[in-house]
Amino acid sequence: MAPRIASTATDAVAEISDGSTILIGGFGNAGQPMELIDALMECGATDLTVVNNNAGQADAGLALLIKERRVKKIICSFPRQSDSWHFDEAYRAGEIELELVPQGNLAERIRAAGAGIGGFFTPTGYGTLLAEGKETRVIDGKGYVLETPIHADFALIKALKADTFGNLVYRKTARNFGPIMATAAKAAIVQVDEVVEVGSIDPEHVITPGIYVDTVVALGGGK
Amino acid sequence: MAPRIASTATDAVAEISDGSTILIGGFGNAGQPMELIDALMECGATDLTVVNNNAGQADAGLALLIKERRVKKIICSFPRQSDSWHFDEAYRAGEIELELVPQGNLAERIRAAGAGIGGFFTPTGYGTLLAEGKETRVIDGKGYVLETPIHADFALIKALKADTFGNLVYRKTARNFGPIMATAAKAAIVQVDEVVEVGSIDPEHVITPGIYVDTVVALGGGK
Amino acid sequence: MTDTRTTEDKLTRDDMAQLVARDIPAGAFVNLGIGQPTNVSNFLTADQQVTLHTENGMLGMGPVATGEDIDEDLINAGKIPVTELPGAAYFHHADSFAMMRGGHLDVCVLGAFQVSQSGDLANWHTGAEGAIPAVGGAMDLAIGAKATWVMMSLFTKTGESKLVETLNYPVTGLGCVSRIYTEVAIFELRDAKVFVRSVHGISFDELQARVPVELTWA
Amino acid sequence: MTDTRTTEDKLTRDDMAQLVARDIPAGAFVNLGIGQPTNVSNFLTADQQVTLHTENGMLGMGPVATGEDIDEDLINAGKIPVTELPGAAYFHHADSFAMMRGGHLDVCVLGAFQVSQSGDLANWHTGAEGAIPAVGGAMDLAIGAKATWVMMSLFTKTGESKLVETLNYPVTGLGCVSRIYTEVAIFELRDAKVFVRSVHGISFDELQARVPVELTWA
Repeated sequence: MAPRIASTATDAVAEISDGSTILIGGFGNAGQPMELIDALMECGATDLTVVNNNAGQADAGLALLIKERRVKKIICSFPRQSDSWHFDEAYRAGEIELELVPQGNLAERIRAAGAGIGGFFTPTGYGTLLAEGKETRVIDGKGYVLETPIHADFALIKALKADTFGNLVYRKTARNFGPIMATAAKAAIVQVDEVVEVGSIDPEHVITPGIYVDTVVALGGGK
Repeated sequence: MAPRIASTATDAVAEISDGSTILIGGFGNAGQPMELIDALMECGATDLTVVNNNAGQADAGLALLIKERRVKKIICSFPRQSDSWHFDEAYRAGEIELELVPQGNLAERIRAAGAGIGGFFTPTGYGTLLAEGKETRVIDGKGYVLETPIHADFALIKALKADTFGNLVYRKTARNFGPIMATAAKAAIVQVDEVVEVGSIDPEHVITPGIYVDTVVALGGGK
Repeated sequence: MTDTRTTEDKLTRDDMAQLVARDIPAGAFVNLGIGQPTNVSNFLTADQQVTLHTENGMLGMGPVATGEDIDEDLINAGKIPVTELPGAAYFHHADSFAMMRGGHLDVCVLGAFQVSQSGDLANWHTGAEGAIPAVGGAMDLAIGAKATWVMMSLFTKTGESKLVETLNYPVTGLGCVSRIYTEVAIFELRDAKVFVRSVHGISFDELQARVPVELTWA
Repeated sequence: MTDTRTTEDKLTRDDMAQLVARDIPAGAFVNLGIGQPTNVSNFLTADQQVTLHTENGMLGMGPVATGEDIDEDLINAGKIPVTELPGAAYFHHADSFAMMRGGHLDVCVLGAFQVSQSGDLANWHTGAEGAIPAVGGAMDLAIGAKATWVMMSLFTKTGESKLVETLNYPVTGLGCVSRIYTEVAIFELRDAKVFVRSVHGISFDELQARVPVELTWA
């Protein structure tokens, strides 16, 4: 199914409801779907589980969702930053649940969800606090931890361009979590700089095939 | 390390020795590294374990290696074809070991090797003959089989172009197993139509980064 | 041919392909197995905007290539040269099977040796003594898509039903088939029952007499 | 500065970075952790043809970007704008960490709170009461590369050795460190022993007196 082309970011996130699990792309500002996050803020959905590499910074985007206690749980690799004060406060108040995951396991768990893998043995985290309570196994003399897929209801991601079939290309390190998050959500909502005609992205260069994309909104900008 | 640029296919496979495990790319003729397989035939290495989607066809390439009893074991998804007579004969004579793997599990096991994953639970094959003797598990009501990575000594693959750093691009469905096989072998040997200067492949379009490529040989041809 | 619930004539192979094509939802992502299912593509209309997947690494597969369009780097899972449609995408084998296994395809259409009343599928191996087994993508296809439909003749050459209580061929995938198109009837498997959607050249009662599972007229 | 085995002065941070840079084999693929290790890139020579990996999805990372070269879509793992060198490649996060976890990088250089004599690394969490934990890519980096080297000051502010018998901070990775660069000594961990490759501003005997693990002059 060709994706829905939403007219605004608000329209794009309109179906997100309370209690949803949402994958949010981006690493630092690169690939962060700022406008979609702002629209999520406006739309009022609460009781959310959010998966992102970080836990929000300063007074914008994800940090505001956390400030407003709209996020009940965050799954991330690096919540603590110099300007993650809203997360810090919510966490210390016991008002947000944190599932801390090594970054590569986070990425692989998201990929596993998209790929229909039920679980996988990873060496990362073996013997550490983050493996506590998890199944472990020594394979060929090396220790591994069993990690499980992270499925989600929605993914909010940013790409450079989409064609009208939803095929995506990204830009430089802004690619980061986008391609795997698109595969792991029931519905991937993508903000792009522009939507182009089908046929204008070389099939060899497509990074996310349109099958993974449900909603696209063009927000201009970009280089 | 920038890859070695071999002058001939024979030169490219010179380090392959008896007893090696070799991943061979291709699906049908697309992406099949014919010249490298012919060179492997010439180089004399025997007692090989070969991983390929098929088990050779007619009187060429992999089929000849099997005919000459140079392959002690084959790991593949589809050995039986109308023209796989050399495999059929070796198999019925008990002179080749067959490990039959569903195609997607084969691909995922190769990827797992390259990605440092110790094993993964896949739903494919659950409840079938091909899961016999394997660990199974029901996760969220669905049955899964534990599959293990397939590591190899060498990969023989075909790409369209390499730059002098070994970055590869492929062509259409000839991409198939190449990108994952390159990651799963200690040494990936790649035949390409042409070797181009560094900088002439857009970093956004690289499919196999040069880190995975050990030897490149340019054989011309192509479109 | 029209989709009446009872016809005097059996369905031809083209009739079956046409019915399958008509049942595929608009905009669906579909994998058509090797053999009879491939024929379904001939009956898909442009309006349906169906995108075809081939497990050797492509979405947006076009018709079989002929003449100068034949390109050995562009083939389908049956190793037949095909073409590329606008909006196509290429990807490697692990990504392609992740797409299937991850449940992203809407429909997969396959041939079968047998289907059980609970939707177990047998289509990869006869289990015959001395047969060389080959599985290819059969097991991945069977369990990967949101819906797996089977096209097969309902009866063997010796008249046995291929819709069975329990498989006596080796399993390809358990509980995966939701619909079966045959020359004499179309079946839907849901709610632990076998519904008959239509009969062709046979009455419901005759059909029930020849098929060893309880049928329900849908 | 030259790589003599004994110097009167301690190594400066730049000295350490220069020594690490010099030890990186020509043609290596390298990940430099956030903080002190990043400085190593300033001492890599063009002749070395070292390719830098950043775990947020790039090989062929160039120097920090300044002025008009700053591009918010092109950053390193420390979220600092960087540049792209010819021959670079971009990939997504799962592919990037697969590259690390799969053992494809030759060297990873990290900071540390502590390293044990068996190469266990602690660098992600102080374990302090009330501290908010954050791990990022630390655990992936620690165990992923073919060789993991640490750069750290050998002693805490209160004079305790950070090279220890067993960690008393939470583990990042077990048995992963093979070399430690400090301001007073360079250590190599192999064959279940701790070898001292060089000493700086300290004698071997003094060093042994202050470090609670058995040292061997290499």
